[in-house]
Amino acid sequence: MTKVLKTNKSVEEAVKELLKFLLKSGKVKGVFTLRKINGNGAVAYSLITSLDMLKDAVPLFPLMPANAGKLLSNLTLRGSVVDPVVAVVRPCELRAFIELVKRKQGSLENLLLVSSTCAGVYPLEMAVNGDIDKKLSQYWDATKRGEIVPDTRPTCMGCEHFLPYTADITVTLIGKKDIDNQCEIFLNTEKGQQFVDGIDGEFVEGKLESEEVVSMRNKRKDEKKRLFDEIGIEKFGLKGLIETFGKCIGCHGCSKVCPICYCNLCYSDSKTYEHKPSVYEMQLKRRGGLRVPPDTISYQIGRLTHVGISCVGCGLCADVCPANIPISTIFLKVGDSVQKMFDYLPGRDVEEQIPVTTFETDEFVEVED
Amino acid sequence: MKGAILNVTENIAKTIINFLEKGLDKKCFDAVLIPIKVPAGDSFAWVLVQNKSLLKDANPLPPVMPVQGAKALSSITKMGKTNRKIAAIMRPCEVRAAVELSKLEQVNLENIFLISIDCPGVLPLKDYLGRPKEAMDKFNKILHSAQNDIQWGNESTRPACQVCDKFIGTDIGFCQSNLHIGILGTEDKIIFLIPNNESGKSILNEMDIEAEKSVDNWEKKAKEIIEVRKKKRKEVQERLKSEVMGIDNLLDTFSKCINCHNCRSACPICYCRQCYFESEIMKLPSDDYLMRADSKGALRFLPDTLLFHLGRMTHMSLSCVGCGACEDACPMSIDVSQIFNFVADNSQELFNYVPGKSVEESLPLKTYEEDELHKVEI
Amino acid sequence: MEEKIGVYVCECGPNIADNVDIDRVMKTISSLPDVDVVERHKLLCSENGKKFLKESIQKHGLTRIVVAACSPKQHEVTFMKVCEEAGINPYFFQLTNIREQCAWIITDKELATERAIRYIRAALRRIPFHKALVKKEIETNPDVLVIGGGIAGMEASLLLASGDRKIHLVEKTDVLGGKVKELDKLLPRMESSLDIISQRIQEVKQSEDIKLYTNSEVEEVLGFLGNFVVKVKTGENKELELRVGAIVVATGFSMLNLKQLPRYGYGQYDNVYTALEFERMNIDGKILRKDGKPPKSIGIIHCVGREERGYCSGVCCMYCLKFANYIKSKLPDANVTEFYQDLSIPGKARQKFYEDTKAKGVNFIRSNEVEVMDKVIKYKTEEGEEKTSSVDMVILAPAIEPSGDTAKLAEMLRISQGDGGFFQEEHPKLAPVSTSMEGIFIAGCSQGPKNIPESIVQAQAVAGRILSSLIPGKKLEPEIKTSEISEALCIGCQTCLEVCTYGAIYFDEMKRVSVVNEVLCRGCGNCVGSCPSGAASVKHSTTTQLHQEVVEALR
Amino acid sequence: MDNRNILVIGAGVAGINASLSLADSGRKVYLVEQTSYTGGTVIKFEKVFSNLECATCMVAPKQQELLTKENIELFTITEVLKVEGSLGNFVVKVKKRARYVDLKACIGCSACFEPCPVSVKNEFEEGLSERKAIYIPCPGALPNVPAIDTENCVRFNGKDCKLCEEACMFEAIDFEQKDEEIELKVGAIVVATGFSSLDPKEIPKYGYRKFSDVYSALEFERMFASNGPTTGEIKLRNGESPKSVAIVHCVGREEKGYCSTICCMNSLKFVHYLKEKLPDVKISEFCSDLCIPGKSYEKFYEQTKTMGVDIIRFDDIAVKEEEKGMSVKYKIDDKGGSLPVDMVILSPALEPRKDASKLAKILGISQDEHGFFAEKHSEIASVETSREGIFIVGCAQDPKDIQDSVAQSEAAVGKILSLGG
Repeated sequence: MTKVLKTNKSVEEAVKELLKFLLKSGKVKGVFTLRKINGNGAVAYSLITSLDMLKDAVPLFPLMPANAGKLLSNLTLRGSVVDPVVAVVRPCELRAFIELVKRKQGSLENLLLVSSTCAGVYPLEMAVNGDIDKKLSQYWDATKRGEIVPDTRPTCMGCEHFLPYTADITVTLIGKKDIDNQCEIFLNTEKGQQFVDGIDGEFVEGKLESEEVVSMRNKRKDEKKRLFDEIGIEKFGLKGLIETFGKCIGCHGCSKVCPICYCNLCYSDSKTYEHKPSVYEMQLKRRGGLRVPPDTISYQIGRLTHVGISCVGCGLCADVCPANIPISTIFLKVGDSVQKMFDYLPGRDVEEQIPVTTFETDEFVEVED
Repeated sequence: MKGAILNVTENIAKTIINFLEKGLDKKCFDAVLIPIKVPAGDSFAWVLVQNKSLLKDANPLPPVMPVQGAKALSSITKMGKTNRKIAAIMRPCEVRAAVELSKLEQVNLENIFLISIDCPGVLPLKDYLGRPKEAMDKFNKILHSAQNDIQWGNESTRPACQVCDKFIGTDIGFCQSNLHIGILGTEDKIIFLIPNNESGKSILNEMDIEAEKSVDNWEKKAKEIIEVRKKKRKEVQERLKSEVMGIDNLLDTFSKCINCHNCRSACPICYCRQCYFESEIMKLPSDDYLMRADSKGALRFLPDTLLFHLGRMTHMSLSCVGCGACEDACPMSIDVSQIFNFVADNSQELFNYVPGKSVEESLPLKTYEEDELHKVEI
Repeated sequence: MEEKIGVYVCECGPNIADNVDIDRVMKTISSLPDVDVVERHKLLCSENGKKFLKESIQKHGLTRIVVAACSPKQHEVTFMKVCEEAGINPYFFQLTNIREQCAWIITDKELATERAIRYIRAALRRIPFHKALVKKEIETNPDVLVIGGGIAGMEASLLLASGDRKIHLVEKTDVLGGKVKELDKLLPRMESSLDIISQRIQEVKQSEDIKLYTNSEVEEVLGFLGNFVVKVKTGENKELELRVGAIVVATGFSMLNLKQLPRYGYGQYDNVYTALEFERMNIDGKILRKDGKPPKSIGIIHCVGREERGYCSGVCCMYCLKFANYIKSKLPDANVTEFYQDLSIPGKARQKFYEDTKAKGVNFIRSNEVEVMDKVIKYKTEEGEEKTSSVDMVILAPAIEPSGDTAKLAEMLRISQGDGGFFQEEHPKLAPVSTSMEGIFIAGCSQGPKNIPESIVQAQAVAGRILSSLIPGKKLEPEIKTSEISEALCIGCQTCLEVCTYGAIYFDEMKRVSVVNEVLCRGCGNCVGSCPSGAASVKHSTTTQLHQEVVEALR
Repeated sequence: MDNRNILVIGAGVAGINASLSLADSGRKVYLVEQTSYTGGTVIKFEKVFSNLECATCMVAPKQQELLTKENIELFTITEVLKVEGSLGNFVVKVKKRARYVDLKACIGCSACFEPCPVSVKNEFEEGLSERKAIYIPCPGALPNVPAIDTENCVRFNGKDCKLCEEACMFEAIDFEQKDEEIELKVGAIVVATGFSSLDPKEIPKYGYRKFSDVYSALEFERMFASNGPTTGEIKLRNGESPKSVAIVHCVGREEKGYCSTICCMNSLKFVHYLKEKLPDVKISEFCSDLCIPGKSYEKFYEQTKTMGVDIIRFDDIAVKEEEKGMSVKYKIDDKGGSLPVDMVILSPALEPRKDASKLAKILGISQDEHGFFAEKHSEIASVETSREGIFIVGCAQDPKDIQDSVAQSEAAVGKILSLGG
């Protein structure tokens, strides 16, 4: 059983109340959360230090403009935050951050991590004309009813890790009938409890793993299976890869937004991948023709091998792909299998060591040429 | 201006491909760089072809521009000249980008034979993916609309294309390919082969194609459309002012940016291996972020989004060829290319420099005239 | 290792203390993390101030020093010396200016104090990123290559040649003496030019420290100040390689080709001569028309081609006056008319010469439009009326222009051509004989049209620069704060090569990256400004250092 | 050469340049300067032709280097009394006047000026402004240390005033300093004493001092100088800004009998000065023959013409009284004209310094008919003199521009160093 803070406010208000309390009481120096910026409907993560600005915060807005894990890493890369900061993030973002911390790309120190039982987010393109606001009521209804929210991103629909594993504080959403006038905030850790100490509201005991959660997990599992089948295992032969990634335009946007791709300069963008004309001429001679720029597949495979083990399936890569390639589903599928191989779940626990991923050198030969 | 005339067999694309095949046969060039339909058939990719059989899926004028041709050419010749003669068939904006890159040592034009085609513009990539068939029909309609639609290319092409006034690969389009293919003013019965320079002429000679025919119909039509596009460009830019002028407008415009930097990855002119704005230097200690947040109450995260776009602008706008690749790649559909075009037009005019016009014209950055920039100083 | 940082605030007497609340500065700065020592002093640049600084540094074993005082222009060097004496690298020091940029310009004391604190914080922010820089020394070769065996080239060679400095004098033609050898008499004393020049030629030939190569040309020049490698193609068609420390370019001038200006009738009509042809005539002793008779009426035309070239050649007026004297001495009754635009006879001695010449009955006509027809000179007066004067001999004074191989040499030597196509000096006022390439000097008319004394002075000046900078056995200390280019980031666009005025960047074709020659680089930062990928940076002003400083300053 | 040390007389741009080069070569240099500051005439200019570079910015680094260079010893307010010996071992006696301010202690904060009760015309500013008895000639002068001029200081005229001493927090004022005579042993001497410009008063027809708004070139320079008396404002004596300006070339050329070389370019430069501050001002340049030799100058002339200036030729010229104001009357051949203007700028001839002949005697070198130091041979030995081991550079030898002066200074260095030793 976990300690739960119960308030008679809508979840959104409740969460903002919590943040306000933390900032006002000086328990935190800053609030890291989604916020409406520029008064034009645009939503972006922000680091908020003034109560006034907190007004525009939309902590639970169903959009992922960037993976907060990547951002938190950026924030704490050159040393942990000096004064406490509370961050409201989604479970997959949290897991990504944990993976990055394991890789020395960030620090948990002085961070109060707030998350929720995540109902998923809408695709970025829906944010272009602010269409999401129109969909909000639909979003919350489905969530209350403990159903998969329609039109959210495929990856979200098939996400079974919607319970935040290492959050200090968890806001429960899924299957909570009366989130409009009641909110249950689980205080999972000592830290979480200390921080909310002094806030008004009643404290009860509760269990995160509710029936609603369990049933939702099953629904998501089914959906995930459906997705994977849709992708189809045969696609992972060379032909499949070529078919799938054929339309890749090589912008490498997927790696730019991927939280696990934390390299400053991607190996595949480095000099190593710039070939002398003679190389092309040789290929030309051998095959009568070749695609340029080359190495499209080997880039994808390379990235797969690098991030697979830590892929949290946040879905951003697919979301930004100008060529609509279902990258995230593919990565998730491969990731899953690799992770199972080592019985490793990225971001589950900061103490959990990253398995040494080794690949046989001849494993990808047929793909390489 | 004089040129050769080829009768259209089947369709324009086929005619051009036959011409290229002939070129390969006659050893005028050893390979062709041309867009070819990808295996899944839902997009096009640049392929360097030597073996003619591969040309069956080629399309010299595809309905989309997934990768800017100059980038393809750059990946082949960045490290030096090719020993094989390559004919690259590209859209005028791609040719101009290639020429620009050659000044920046990212493309080596030696042994490259640039062929350009009248370009009606392209469809947004996203419109094509998924519904290739419909999109293809739509594009073909546009392609053949020149007779009745004086704009040539309508609202369904990319914004950048709709206002492009340099879509012709000859000096009237401020573009200098070796050989330009004219398809305007022909009722699609013929195409024109217009040599822009000696090497263009000599290739036609080698293929014993006589190039003394008049191309006046084509030129007349082309000039008409250019005028229309010029006008449209002006109008659009007038409208854009409000989006571009002043820091607040810019902040507003780029507020949706998610920092994926697809625009810079897709841009042919952004040739840096690592962008300065993705380098270590942009990663600050946490208390800096907090301090900056403090000064405004809230700090958008990641910060410096606008700084990136302005920085990119200062670095490449003088060489911007307005190809629209950036906008096509933007997942948030921000009017990147339109805004960059606006700035580029102004800064280029300042140095009266037209990127990609000719290899001889040296980059403003590399030259200095005492009286330059006075307009700005005052 | 953990840095120990010390901050020293100078009150500069009342200059800073009066307008900046030093106590508050001390308090704030002391409260900052990772500042180990904060001290103040009445006048840090004074003798006891420096002593105090040195001892304090050593006492606390500091590794990084920030001094808040006056403008770096004034005392940066002073304090860097102190750091050195205290045993830490002088580049681990940062001077921040709280006098000129603060106390002296901000009247509101509150504000000034705020600003001072800002500046110090900014300095503190950058100093951990400082790198130790150490002086480099390079061996040098004292020998000198002189290109051109004219009066300037010979003068330079003679002054430079000595036991421990060999001179390689490369002359394109088969004889020394250049243009001066083609003159009859020298101004203003009308001494025989030949006497003077042949004496020089003797000295050059006799000197065993001067190696002379006639009929020879420079083919290739590599390297830099103190260490040039030069390929010379000699008369015997041998290619030989010379190693020298400096290069003197004294390639002189050529005269405008009159075929370009048909209106002067040269080559069309008989008895139209160029200045040098007329000198020749006088050297041979007789002024005669083509028909062998002495001329009765002679027109001397100044400024031939001045308009076309866009500059005044400076010497023509005087030698045209000299010509009048030639004629008057040989043919007293001949009628001499000088057609000039503006008389350019600067200096203390020349006007007298002009007046004496005038006194000999020479006519002077000012006209900006002169045309030569057969036996007639047509000209427009200032009032614009057409006049003619009949002559049976015309002497033209063509503009002086850079000699033919100037462009080729400029490229070979990586020096630029300036106005009129002449070699560009490093600075039009303060460095007239050096070029943007250290170790390459220009003298005489290759730098711009000038008369004999000026050419000789320049040659001597070049000698002065070389003798004082390139001393046998003395090593060179190149600039320390040079630019560096990151191999990983350089994309090979070679923009930096174009904007580098010192030819200090070359391109490594194998690696496809630009590389800085630290001996030539002066750290001007042009490359940094033009590099799109942030690959180039100047030591001690690296992007990181500046970025850190600015971020803090903008708090 | 037995003695490798060098004496340089005159710390103008030529002298400074020679000293620095010689010091670079490892020679010990004694630099003797008559005034209390370095930089000579050049630092009076705001800009130099033809690149219009800021003159002080141009020389300041060299002046700074001079002060920090180890083997250069600078003697300010010092004159040469006696020169004996010959090439390789000259014995020179100089008189170093007391500055009464400690060069080391003073930081140039100028706190001492304000209390000084005396104020006299500032000769550096061509008398256009006043200075105190303790003073630096102009802001930015180097060494940035004031001197007390004993002629005007009340303390040195009987009164017991020490206001400046009290105002100084660094105990830099030292009334106990004494003039001293110093003996220097040197191997060679470089004379770089520069020129003075003809006082237009000597030629009445130009109306100099008769009309209040007739200025000499140097006066105008200071008027335009940003560190000058008007901080760069071009104003008539009545405070208004001029509407029409006449610039007159060749002032005193006839009398002197030579062309001073630099006036044409310098006068053209004034057009830029005027147009920069007063875009609508009407400018007329009165010249006889334009002397603009060299590769760059004509370009400057052409450019200047486009800025709106009438170039008017004259054989004879005079500034005459009008019922209101003045006008320039000029004749060319038998024609001529008259032009009313409210400001006239005269470009007077360059002439040898007043003390040239005195110094010539001390140095034992000859002068030419105009009084400039005479070179050994006008064509092939222009920096050498009749006395071996003594060299002349810059305008002390002949009117010339900065480039040629610098070239000569380097040439002297070349000659000296080539003697070896």
